[in-house]
Amino acid sequence: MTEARDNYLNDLTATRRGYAINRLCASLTDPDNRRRFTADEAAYCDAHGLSPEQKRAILDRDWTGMLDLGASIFYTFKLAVLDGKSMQHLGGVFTGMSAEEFTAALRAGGRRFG
Amino acid sequence: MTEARDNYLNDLTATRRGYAINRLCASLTDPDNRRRFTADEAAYCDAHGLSPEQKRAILDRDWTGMLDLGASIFYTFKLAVLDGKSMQHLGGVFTGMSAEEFTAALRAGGRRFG
Amino acid sequence: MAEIIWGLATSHVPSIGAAMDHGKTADPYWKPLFDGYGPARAWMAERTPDVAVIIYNDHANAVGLDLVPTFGIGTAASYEVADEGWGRRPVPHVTGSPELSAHLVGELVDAGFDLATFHRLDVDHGLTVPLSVYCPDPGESWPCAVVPVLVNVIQYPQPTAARCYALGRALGAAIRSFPRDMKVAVFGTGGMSHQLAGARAGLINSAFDRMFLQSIESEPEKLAALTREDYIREAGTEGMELIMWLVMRGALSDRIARVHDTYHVPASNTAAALALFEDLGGS
Amino acid sequence: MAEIIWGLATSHVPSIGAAMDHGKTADPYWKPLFDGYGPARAWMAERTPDVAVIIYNDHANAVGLDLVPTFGIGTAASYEVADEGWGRRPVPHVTGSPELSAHLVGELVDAGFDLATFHRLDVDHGLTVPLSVYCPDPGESWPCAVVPVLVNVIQYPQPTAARCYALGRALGAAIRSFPRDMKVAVFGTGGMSHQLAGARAGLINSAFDRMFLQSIESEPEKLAALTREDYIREAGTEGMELIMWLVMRGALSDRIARVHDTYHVPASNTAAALALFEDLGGS
Ligand SMILES: [Fe+3]
Ligand SMILES: [Fe+3]
Repeated sequence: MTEARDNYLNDLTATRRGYAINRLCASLTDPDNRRRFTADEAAYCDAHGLSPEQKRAILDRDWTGMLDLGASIFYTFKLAVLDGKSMQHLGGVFTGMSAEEFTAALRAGGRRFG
Repeated sequence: MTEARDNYLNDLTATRRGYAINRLCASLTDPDNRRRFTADEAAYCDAHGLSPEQKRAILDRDWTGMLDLGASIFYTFKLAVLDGKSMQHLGGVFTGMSAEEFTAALRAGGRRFG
Repeated sequence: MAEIIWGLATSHVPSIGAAMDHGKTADPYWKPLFDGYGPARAWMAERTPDVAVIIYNDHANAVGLDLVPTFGIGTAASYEVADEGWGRRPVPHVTGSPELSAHLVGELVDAGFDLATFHRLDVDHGLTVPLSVYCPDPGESWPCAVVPVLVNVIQYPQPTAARCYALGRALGAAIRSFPRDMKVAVFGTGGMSHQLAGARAGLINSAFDRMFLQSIESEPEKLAALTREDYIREAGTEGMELIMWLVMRGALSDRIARVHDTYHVPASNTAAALALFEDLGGS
Repeated sequence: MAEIIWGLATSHVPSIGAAMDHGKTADPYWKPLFDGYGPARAWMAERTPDVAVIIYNDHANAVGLDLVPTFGIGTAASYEVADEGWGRRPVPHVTGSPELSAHLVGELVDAGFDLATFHRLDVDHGLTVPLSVYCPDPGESWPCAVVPVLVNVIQYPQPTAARCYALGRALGAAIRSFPRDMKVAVFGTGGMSHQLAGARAGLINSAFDRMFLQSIESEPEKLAALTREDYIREAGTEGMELIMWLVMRGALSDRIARVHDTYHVPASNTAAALALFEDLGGS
């Protein structure tokens, strides 16, 4: 899967590129939309105007790929929750660890940089 | 009908009081909503949570009463347009003139104060 | 670096757009107004900008009741023409300049202006009528890209005139610091004196309007010092829109030359004006 | 006149709310964090404000992509609890104070802060978790009314730390000028160091956090001078939320006393802290 950059700055260029994918994830704050998405994910992506790459990233749960396509973690996290995945799971994905390893690193005081 | 105050300042207290009536008028920017409103005005008012006074002002086209209930002219004008009424018609209502008299007053250089 | 080449102040009355859309500009009611636009239009047609930064206000169309920003800026690649309740104006959609928008947001936020950003925005007559005043026959597309800058004038309290002028000063500096060869025009829209609702509906104050038309060139600080109450009393509750001319004026440099102006009463319930300034540079 | 009686800085991590909602506060993972809250909660319970002004950020719930304000303020009589994608938190809805909101908007707009106003706002964990930190068992309703103040921290560029501190100073003055006998508490929420996405996910910088926890009391100007890039580098892309503590600090007077603080790693992916200050008055 895609390798994560150090930081994702959710700037105007990113939010413009990631508009469709963020909008899809935002719609999951509505329980009816959550049911619709689950019933046919691909059709839901098409109805939200996702590009082929964005659609693939959603369907494959390529969490890093979504960020590279301009999505924001605050939006994609709503999709993770729908999948029953935690923020620790995503942290593991971004850093090449399992969710358990990532959780353990946090409990040990967190990851340090610089 | 209701007599107009000199000025209507569309301040936060007014926009909060007039929220439902303004929201109804705002919805008329959608052609489907314009059709729905025209089909059953009273039901449309109820669906938008108007108070009895607000509903009466809408159904009676009490243009000054709407303002007194917190509505803004920019919202209520959308209803006037749906009725085929001009801003000159509304100007006449607020000032106790016919639309023709009001238009003539404007063409004569406008109304003067102070 | 980008360069501001001219600034246009103009009323944005819906019926001015409707007169053009319905071929009524030669009617006796409208002819004096459109004749007044002639010299400015001819001068601008020779000096097409790459981007027009258009300061305007939304009129209960794209900005609702739930969330009303004091200042906003469009950041999209494209803007649709709004349906304001009577169908969309038959004019081209508006092409954005998202790179310039992003640059302006960065500079203005760092300068302490608390802008709201619009990735999606249907532009209403406040923006499209000034485009038509500038360019009556756009054909398939407008001659330039547009960055919309929004000012709340319909919910009280509006930003003060002084704050609008300060925004203009910072906006001008931000435009001039955009690192690309680009010609920019700045539009200030709205006004002149008018009041739509209440017993004072139909108010026209030509003396105030003439003073404003003169002072916007030479004494903008004087206009920036007027209070909200001054504008309401002198220019009417909707004449308040004139604060948007101060954003335009602030963006121009100190050395400007008046190219043309015109003043006409009435356009619907409004005193209508246009004032065009060449920016001679060297802020 | 209204009086600011205390200021609370606190993290607003969703899982802190979830731990309370699901009765897990005595679990080994959570107990140290909640034990740390104890003294502050006891002190605040004796000093119930009439209104809490809560500075927070929305997390892609009430504020979407289309329109992102830099600063906003709730002006409603009531705020619903947001469904953030996993159902609404089982906590009471939030009662507003529209009169105080309208006063603050008037004062702050006149002071040159370009606020967006929210007549409708579903409040997310950024606001409800701090309420739960303050009051773990509200029963049918929260002990005080709330005025939400929103800061954009999730879209770049965020307001600078200096601008947030300036907003806080103006907010404090505006609260104190409200002509009603009213006790007000001010909450600054978010932080401490954390980063959710990217290869630096899981970042914790306890040295920076401890410095910040100390300096927020005695040297807020030093924190206000840090750049956006400083915050990202030291506290992580989401640690940027700490700029909201500066709004709270700015609103307090110069004479404050630290009542209690606590620091704990981790709450989910975050360093969590609380710092409570009594306002001794006389700004
Ligand atoms: Fe207007
Ligand atoms: Fe947060």
